[in-house]
Amino acid sequence: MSNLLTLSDAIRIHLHHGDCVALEGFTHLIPFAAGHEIIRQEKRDLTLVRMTPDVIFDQMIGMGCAKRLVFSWGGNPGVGSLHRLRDAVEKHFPHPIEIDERSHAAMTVSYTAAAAGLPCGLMRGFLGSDLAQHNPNIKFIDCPFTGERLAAVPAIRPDVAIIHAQRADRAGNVHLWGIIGVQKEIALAAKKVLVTVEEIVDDLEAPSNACVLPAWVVTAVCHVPGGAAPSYAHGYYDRDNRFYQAWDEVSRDRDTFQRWMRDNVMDTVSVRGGA
Amino acid sequence: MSNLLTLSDAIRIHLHHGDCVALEGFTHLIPFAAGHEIIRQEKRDLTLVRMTPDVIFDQMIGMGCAKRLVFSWGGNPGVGSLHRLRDAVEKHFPHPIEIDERSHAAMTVSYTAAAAGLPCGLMRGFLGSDLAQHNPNIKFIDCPFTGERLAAVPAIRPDVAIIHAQRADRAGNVHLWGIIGVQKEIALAAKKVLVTVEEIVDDLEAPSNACVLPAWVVTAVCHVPGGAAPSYAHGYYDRDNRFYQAWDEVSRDRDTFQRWMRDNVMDTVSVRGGA
Amino acid sequence: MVATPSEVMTVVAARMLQEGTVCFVGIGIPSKAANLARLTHAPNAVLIYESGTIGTRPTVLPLSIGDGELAVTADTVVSTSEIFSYWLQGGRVEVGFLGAAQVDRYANLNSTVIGNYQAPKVRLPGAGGAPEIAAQAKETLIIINHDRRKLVEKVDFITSAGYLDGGDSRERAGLKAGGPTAVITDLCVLRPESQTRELVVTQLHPGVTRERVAEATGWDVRFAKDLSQTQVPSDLELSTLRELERQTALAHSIDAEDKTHLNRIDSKTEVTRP
Amino acid sequence: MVATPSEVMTVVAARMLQEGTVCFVGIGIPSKAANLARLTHAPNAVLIYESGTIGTRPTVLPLSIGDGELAVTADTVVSTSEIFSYWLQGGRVEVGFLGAAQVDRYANLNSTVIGNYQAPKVRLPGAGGAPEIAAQAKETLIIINHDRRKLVEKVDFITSAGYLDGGDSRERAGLKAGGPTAVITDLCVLRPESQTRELVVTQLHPGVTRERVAEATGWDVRFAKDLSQTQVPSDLELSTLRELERQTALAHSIDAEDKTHLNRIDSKTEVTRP
Repeated sequence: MSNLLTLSDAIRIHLHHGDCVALEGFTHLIPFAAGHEIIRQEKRDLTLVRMTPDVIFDQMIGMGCAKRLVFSWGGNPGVGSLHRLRDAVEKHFPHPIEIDERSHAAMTVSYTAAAAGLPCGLMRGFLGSDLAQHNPNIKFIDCPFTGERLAAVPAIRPDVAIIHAQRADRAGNVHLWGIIGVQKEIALAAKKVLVTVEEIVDDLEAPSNACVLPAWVVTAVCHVPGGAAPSYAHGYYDRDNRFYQAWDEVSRDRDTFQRWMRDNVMDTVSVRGGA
Repeated sequence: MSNLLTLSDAIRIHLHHGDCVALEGFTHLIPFAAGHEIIRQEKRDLTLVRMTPDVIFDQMIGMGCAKRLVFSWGGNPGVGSLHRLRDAVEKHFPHPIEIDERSHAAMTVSYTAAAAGLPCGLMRGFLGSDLAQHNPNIKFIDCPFTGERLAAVPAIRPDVAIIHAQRADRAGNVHLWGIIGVQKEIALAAKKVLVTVEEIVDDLEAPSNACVLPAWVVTAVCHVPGGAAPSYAHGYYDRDNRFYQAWDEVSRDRDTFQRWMRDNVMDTVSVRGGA
Repeated sequence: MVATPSEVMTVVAARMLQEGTVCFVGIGIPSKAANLARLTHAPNAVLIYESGTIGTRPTVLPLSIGDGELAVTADTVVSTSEIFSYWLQGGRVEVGFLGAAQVDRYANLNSTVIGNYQAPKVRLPGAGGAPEIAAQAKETLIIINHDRRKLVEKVDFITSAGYLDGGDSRERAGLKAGGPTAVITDLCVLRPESQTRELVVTQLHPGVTRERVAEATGWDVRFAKDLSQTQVPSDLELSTLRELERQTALAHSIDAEDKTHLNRIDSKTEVTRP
Repeated sequence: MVATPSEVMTVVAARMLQEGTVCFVGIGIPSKAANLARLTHAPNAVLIYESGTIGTRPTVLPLSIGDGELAVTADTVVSTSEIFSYWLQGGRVEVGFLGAAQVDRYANLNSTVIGNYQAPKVRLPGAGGAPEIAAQAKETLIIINHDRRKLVEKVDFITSAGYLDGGDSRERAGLKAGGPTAVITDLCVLRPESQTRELVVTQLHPGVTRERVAEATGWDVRFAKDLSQTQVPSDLELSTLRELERQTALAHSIDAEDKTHLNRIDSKTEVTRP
């Protein structure tokens, strides 16, 4: 497989300080291992893009990777706040971060527009909402046929998109299934795409019309079993809901968070991919 | 199954003179049987919508069903012209028809916009092409972020969309696979959706992320095995390429065409659906 | 069986979901209410979650919006882009269930910040799918605990438009469809008055007084002339709800006190195959 | 083996497709040329058909753009909307192969009408995917039989933009990417001159004279200074092409003379299960 790399090599080679990087996965298939590798390699000044920042962005923000956050819902799903995100926004710790805040629908329109090679996308949205007043990335146009006022949002074209999938074959074709979120869109929207996978198989055996990314659109595939935990990988392992609950207390205090990150992420050996 | 009807009932109840009706299926799964039923019921003044009119629209136009044609490629695939379509456009026989001509990409944008509840959709297109000069349904806007000139096309929201699919289950959920074309888009774009199917099964056994239309968006399901012939139904029967070749000669002459339609469509018994 | 105020709120919300309705469901009490409806009087209600699952029939409640249970029990699973474009914006959703940190007199919702947007006192999770649900569902139901800090005169930030400044201001802003038809709290139900669009109390839950509602509301709340009483939750409603919660707790083995698994989990993240 | 002019045209077109290239393929000679390339020097060329098949490796040539063979041998099959949005407009296509009824001096293509648009002499099939392929592929290759009525001074209708009026008029019209890089006929290859963008003959097929090309071209065609000779098709190229055509004819059992099956087919359409 020509595009197979270890995760540490993939991040070192393809992600640079100051890049715009999207890590997608809608609760399912969140690329945690890749996020941890970014933290370990101490990438800085990143624009982090993700509809639902989740614990992985809480960790990256808390560890000082982020300059800017583009998102639509920044909570700990089913639990409450992301305390590191809040600390950065409310108290500027570890440093201030810029916020570019949209809605879910707007994020999907921005991804879709980028994947489709358009500079912007249209939607019905933001009428009456204060979000448009605080975000210059939300504008309005009139439909040239009906005159209806429509919201326009700019394409989001990250330097790097990172996703986790269930499988790749030896040629580097990627297949994911279940809740597929916006992974295909962000993969095709980005300039480079890194994919961590649970398994590398001889034959994808993907059904007709499945969510498949051909090898030639994927910059690198990394073999990282468990790479989505504590989120889940449909057909491989379940979401660790208790982790998400426990994260609330770990992340609430700056020192506890730092200690936990040191013991569980920084001091662990980098993931080594290999078929 | 609450939405199960015979094909003749479905067409009689749901399609009216003067309606805008789309029959989709990109070479694969063309709803021929439904088209024939429309011809038998002598529906008139229809606006016919289809990316690739194909033999089925040639037959409908030749039999006088069409007032207007919205399309992007009107040939007999792999063979040549659609003679009845040409006769209508060039010689106004059996009567003149209006032409609203787009490109494939523009048609998909119009369907997608309608499915997404938008009045129009954006694309990069028609720059330098004469099509825009002859079609008021192609306009241009400037991207509010980059200033780039983009084409806009209006949503196509037919009164009725008709598609053919491989399967429905007894609850009326529909599953199609293989070359799925724009069927999901047109089904969701239209006000009513009629689906003819090869088979009605107990369990769709559709894979995750397959092309499925839930029963509650489908107006009627009609059990019509062979309903896509002489086009094909993946997993059921092949395309009859010889029919398409032979159609060239049948359709070239007005009388031969009329005779063929009388013998093979008008005088046949209506299809009776039933599980 | 005697219902807690929270149980009454859930049951009342569930009752508002009619059989066969297509409902866009958020996580938490909306999801609990929608599934309670499905398990009692509305077995054919169609539940859509923003994660892309259509026609889900979860046997236990999801803890997150993208729970695997939602995918496994769905009629079909589509991309999140498609959910928002073809299904929500496409006008397929009849009822949207929403929660929020604040709701105001004109049913505007705030889930963005408490305080000033640029320098917030509390940074809330943000909009998620709410602005478009509130704009595009044919009808929106809001579920929120009754508290002066939550039911406020004016929200700090309009994340999702209700009736804006009241009257026809929603229509004038170009919002064609829907709007909130009820705010369901643990004390009562409020509905927008037809002309002013101001929320007024139309229904009191068992044992709740007008005084208690007035005290817990951040504006000078009015009561409808034909104020009604909430019917006490039936044994069936309550037992179904409690069984659903029991199964959910079992399935998720949720126990925030047990933190020993944290290390285990993370090492799972980092383990690789040789 | 001696190649026919049509075979030479196909082989020359195939040679222009480099190994690994992502190619958007139309039915007919483009499809034949692209698959010949795949079966000879470019086994990893990625073929995309507008019907939604990506990475197809047909063993026989499709007669229609949506042939089942294309789906079965593809890496993935997506909707036609997605093909045009994410894949073509998304800038993923390196080479687009196009045919047309007419091509003019500045490589503009007509597949719409001969004569006037409102009252055409001949109504052609129309645009299909061509305008966007011509606009969005990084490079376009045009395949057309050489004939004065086909290679014309000015097309009756610009369906797909080439270099418009020549010079920088394509760029001025806002067309950023691509443009035709070669017109391959059964007599020669024409390429746009770098400044004027006028098509000039750059390569003559075996046995073809300048006079013959000039005669068959609808404008006063010029010849490049470094005019080259097309290399004669190799035995491998020719035998691969002929085997592909033989297999294709077998698979499709194409025989336009046999019309007895017409009734059979139609009755199949109308038959129902009891």
